[in-house]
Amino acid sequence: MAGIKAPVSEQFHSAGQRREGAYLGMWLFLSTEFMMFGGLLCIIWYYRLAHEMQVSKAVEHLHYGLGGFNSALLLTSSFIMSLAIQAARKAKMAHLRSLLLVSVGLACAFLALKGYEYHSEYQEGLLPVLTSQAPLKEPAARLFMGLYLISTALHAMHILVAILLGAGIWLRLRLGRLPMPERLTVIETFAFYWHAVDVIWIFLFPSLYLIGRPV
Amino acid sequence: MISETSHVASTEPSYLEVEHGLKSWLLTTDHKRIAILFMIAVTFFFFVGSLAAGAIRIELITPQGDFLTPDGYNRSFTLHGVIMVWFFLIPSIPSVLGNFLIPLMIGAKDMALPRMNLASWYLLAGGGLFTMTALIAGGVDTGWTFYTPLSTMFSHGHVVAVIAGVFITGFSSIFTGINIIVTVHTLRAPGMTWFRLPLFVWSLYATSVILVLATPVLAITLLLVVAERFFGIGVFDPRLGGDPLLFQHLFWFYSHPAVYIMLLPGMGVISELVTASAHKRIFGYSFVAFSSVAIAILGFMVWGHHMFVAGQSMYASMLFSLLSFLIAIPSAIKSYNWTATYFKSRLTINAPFLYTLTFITLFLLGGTSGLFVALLAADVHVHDTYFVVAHFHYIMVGAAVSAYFGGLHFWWPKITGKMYPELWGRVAAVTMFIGFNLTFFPQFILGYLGMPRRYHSYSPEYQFLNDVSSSGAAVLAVAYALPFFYLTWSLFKGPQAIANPWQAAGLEWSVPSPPPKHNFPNVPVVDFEAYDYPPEATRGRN
Amino acid sequence: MNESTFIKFWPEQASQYAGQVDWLVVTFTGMMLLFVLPVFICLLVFSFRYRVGSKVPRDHRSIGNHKIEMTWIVLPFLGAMILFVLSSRLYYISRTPPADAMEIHVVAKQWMWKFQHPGGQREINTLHIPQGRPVKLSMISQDAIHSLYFPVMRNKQDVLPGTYTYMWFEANRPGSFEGKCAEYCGTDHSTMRVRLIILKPQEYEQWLQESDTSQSLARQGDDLFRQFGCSGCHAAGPDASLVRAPPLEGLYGRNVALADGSHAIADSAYIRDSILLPQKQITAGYEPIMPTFSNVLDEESVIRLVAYIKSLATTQPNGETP
Amino acid sequence: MSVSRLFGVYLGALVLLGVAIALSLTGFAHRGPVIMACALGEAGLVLTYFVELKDNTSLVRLFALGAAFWILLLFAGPMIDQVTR
Repeated sequence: MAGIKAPVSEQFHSAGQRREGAYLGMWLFLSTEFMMFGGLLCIIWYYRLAHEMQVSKAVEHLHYGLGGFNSALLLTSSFIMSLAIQAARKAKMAHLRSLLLVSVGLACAFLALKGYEYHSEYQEGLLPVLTSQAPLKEPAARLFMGLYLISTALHAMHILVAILLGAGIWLRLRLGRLPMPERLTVIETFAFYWHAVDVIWIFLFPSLYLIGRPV
Repeated sequence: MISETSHVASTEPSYLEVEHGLKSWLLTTDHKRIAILFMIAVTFFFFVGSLAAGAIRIELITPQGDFLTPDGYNRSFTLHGVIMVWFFLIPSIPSVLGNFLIPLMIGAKDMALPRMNLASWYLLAGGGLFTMTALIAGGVDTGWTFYTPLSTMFSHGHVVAVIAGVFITGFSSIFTGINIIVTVHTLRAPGMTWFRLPLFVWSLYATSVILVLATPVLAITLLLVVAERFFGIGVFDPRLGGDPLLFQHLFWFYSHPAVYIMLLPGMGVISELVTASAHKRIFGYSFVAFSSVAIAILGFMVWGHHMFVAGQSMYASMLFSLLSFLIAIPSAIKSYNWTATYFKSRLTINAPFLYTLTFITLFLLGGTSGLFVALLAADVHVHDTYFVVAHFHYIMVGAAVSAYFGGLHFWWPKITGKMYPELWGRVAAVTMFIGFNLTFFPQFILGYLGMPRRYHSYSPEYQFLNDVSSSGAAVLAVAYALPFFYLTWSLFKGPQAIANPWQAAGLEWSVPSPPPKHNFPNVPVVDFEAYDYPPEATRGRN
Repeated sequence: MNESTFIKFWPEQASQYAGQVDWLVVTFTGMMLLFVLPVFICLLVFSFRYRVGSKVPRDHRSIGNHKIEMTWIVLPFLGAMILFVLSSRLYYISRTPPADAMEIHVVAKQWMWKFQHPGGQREINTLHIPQGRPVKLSMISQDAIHSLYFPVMRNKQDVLPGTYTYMWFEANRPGSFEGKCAEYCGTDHSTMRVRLIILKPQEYEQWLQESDTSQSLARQGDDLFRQFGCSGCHAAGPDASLVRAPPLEGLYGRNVALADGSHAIADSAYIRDSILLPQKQITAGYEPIMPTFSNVLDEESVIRLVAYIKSLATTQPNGETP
Repeated sequence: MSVSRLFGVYLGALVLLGVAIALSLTGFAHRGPVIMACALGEAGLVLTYFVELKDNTSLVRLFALGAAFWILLLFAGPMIDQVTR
């Protein structure tokens, strides 16, 4: 993920110009992420439209409680991340490091919970590929579980990358390699990525877990 | 016009001479050297793709299908399509000419993200070699379109490996796109406003928007094809609850705009070449500039015209047909404006001009034939026939490749510091025009007669036109081989080029040929419009 | 009729619709020439007249002209819109089969075409149709996507797995023509061709007689209906069994109330889905107990069953014919 | 931006999330669009305040939100086809 660029500066005239370049570059990269998940959401909604009944049978089996708690975790981590940016601006290094660590910890908790969710779905025979998918009979319902697995797994991979990047930045902060606020762009662009992954989840969660749940 | 030409005589070493050795090339972050790396890569892929095209044309000389086996033929056209689309046409102008010229044209020292630029090359070269190995060693017979469920359930071959290669190369496209957009936004020289930008920059900017926004949709679609083939998650398989038409929607959401990825940069090159050969400002600058943007946006709204007979709803087809007519407007604007620019000009006839003429002619023929395909009732007849094959070859080969060759000749002195042999350049351009029309015009007729595309054997009634086409392909092969030889020759024996051999306007001609590593000794200040030709450039002495 | 000519520049027509398409294409070509030829002529004239060395008035200013720009934007656009409307009308015609069309079922598979006539006659890679009568092809694929293409009719339609697609035409001359698969479908795609034989109506009747017509399509479906035990549950009246399943008499073409409160028209696609994916749409008031037949029946058998159920449409649920 | 303001935004997003989940469990007839509107609200809050798009130049805002337009196009095509088929 090409978020973090060291200041190769010879082509830039000023720090402001470089910062603008980093912002634009990062958002363009995140646009590609949005388009990719946008494609997935398009597929999910296309099948929701085509097979409303069968999809709702699959939705019934999803653990909305776990998913909802995970959503809250991600929102919290986004909030903490925005606090971390505030700390970085004021060069409160210790503060920044601990906030970053909390944020990364929350993301790890998200992954752990997601793993637990997969595990219980595996035991209920819901996950495609791995199980016989006994509770779901119709192809369209099984397909929806397949889409659920692909989109959440792809999202989890993005969370994993975010955790690794966050840990890397924490380490560089710890070693004093990232003086603030001079290298603010590094942590700012990283936070963009963090929030973008959160935003993607915000749309994935209701599209998969909530809509069409039978009462 | 660029006033000061004094620093041309500066003694700073050129970007080619400043460092030596393989490592200085493979680890370079200089946009000019990366452009050369791209040029070597796409030339290689062009050669491989052309070999496959040769095999196809040899096969089609006789109706029986006696040169290749059916599978061999299917693999040949798949190889031809995959290599030409993703490894030649898409990267050619943006990554070679765009990389080299954009910083020079906007007065910057380099691209905004130089390391990403180099990464883009490694992704293209690595992904390309990987894909090519899979295509040649294993073979894939799905066609470049990977239509499901054929590609997921019924195709035997290294589909997943090829998809992985294309997927990796997608990142190369995205990186180049991001880099160009960020560069144009942040690194314009003082005074270089948007409406002073050369039109080449406008069109590449629009291209990059498409690259960045369309490629991820292809990535996720191909990922789902792999999931279906490997894990049986049948997103596009009706037996598993999926819908093959959804694949076509997503695929063409990328692949139709991808046509504009191939064509828009060519239009940019032609806008430069037209003004340089006319020695005057382009007619209707803002119309040409905005038509690029219009194409980038409208290009995303017309993909359904690939699905008129696919089982798409009748009303969706009508909507897409209507939108397809709209996108013809910006293309028509460009052609008319280029032609109007020549009015009362002082026209230099040279190889780049001949390529320009080739481009405009073939693009108009290709574009109007595209309208037949957008015309619902006509498309029902010609869809998936050679008419369509002829149409998109007029656009992608006739237009886009001619623009690439024209641009290569025009900027060859700037890139290499050597002049190409003019006579040979003209011979190659004329041969290309003749060979191209001989190859592809008969295919319009073949298609209307009803010969479907991707046919290994065909009814004898189509043989005559197929033979004309195959003989044209031989001429075309010569026309493409010629520049390879004389341009290589010029590297060693060609006369030294001066800074501005064409008396063209534009910042890139104000620096020495070849330019020094950091392009401009001082940051240029732009206080002139684009194509700022003085009256005497047009009137001349004769 | 079908002389193999070495050189040919225009395809034959075998329907009135084909003539209309040709007319549209010729008109559109003329219009496009009107917009393109001036450019070619100007390019040639300008590059000769304004070449370096010729003594002509030149002007380095060319800023542009909004009036000219708008002219060459609006005129081609208006012209194209007229043709768009005309071609949409033709497209609409080609996609809406008339109600009285004779229905022939098509099953495509790698790499052959199978046709089933209403009378039960079956053909492979050859299709006999009568002249002067609209023929509706109801098509489905057993594997990849195919596309049935008859150049003489100027018509084609992709054949999809899992969904019926339709095409229709009315031949206006007898003859023997080639049809092809137009959607690339794997190794022997290019050998997947059809011989379309258009016969005069009385010749067609004769051909029907001579072909194997032991049983009509609906009769064949009736046999399958018993063979696969459908009659065990779906019988009405005196044979009604313990298992309660919706009666099929008079079902075809009716508006069916579904368990989720929605409605569906019982057309062939609905009946096909009900056989292969019985859980997809449950009729209101019935238990979802029907097993799926997707692994048991091939597409041709499904077509026969649908034909049988369709033949029950004229029978009332109580067994009387109206 | 003040910490208390950020905290308020955070609480707002959590409330929207709660509303969405609660709605999904009711039999309310048109809950689908409302739930998606809640999601849109959450995303709006995150982008406006956490990402501070409101304090950025309009160019950066355009780049961050531009993809939405193309996602709309991507949705429109297949959906129009599906609904009218």
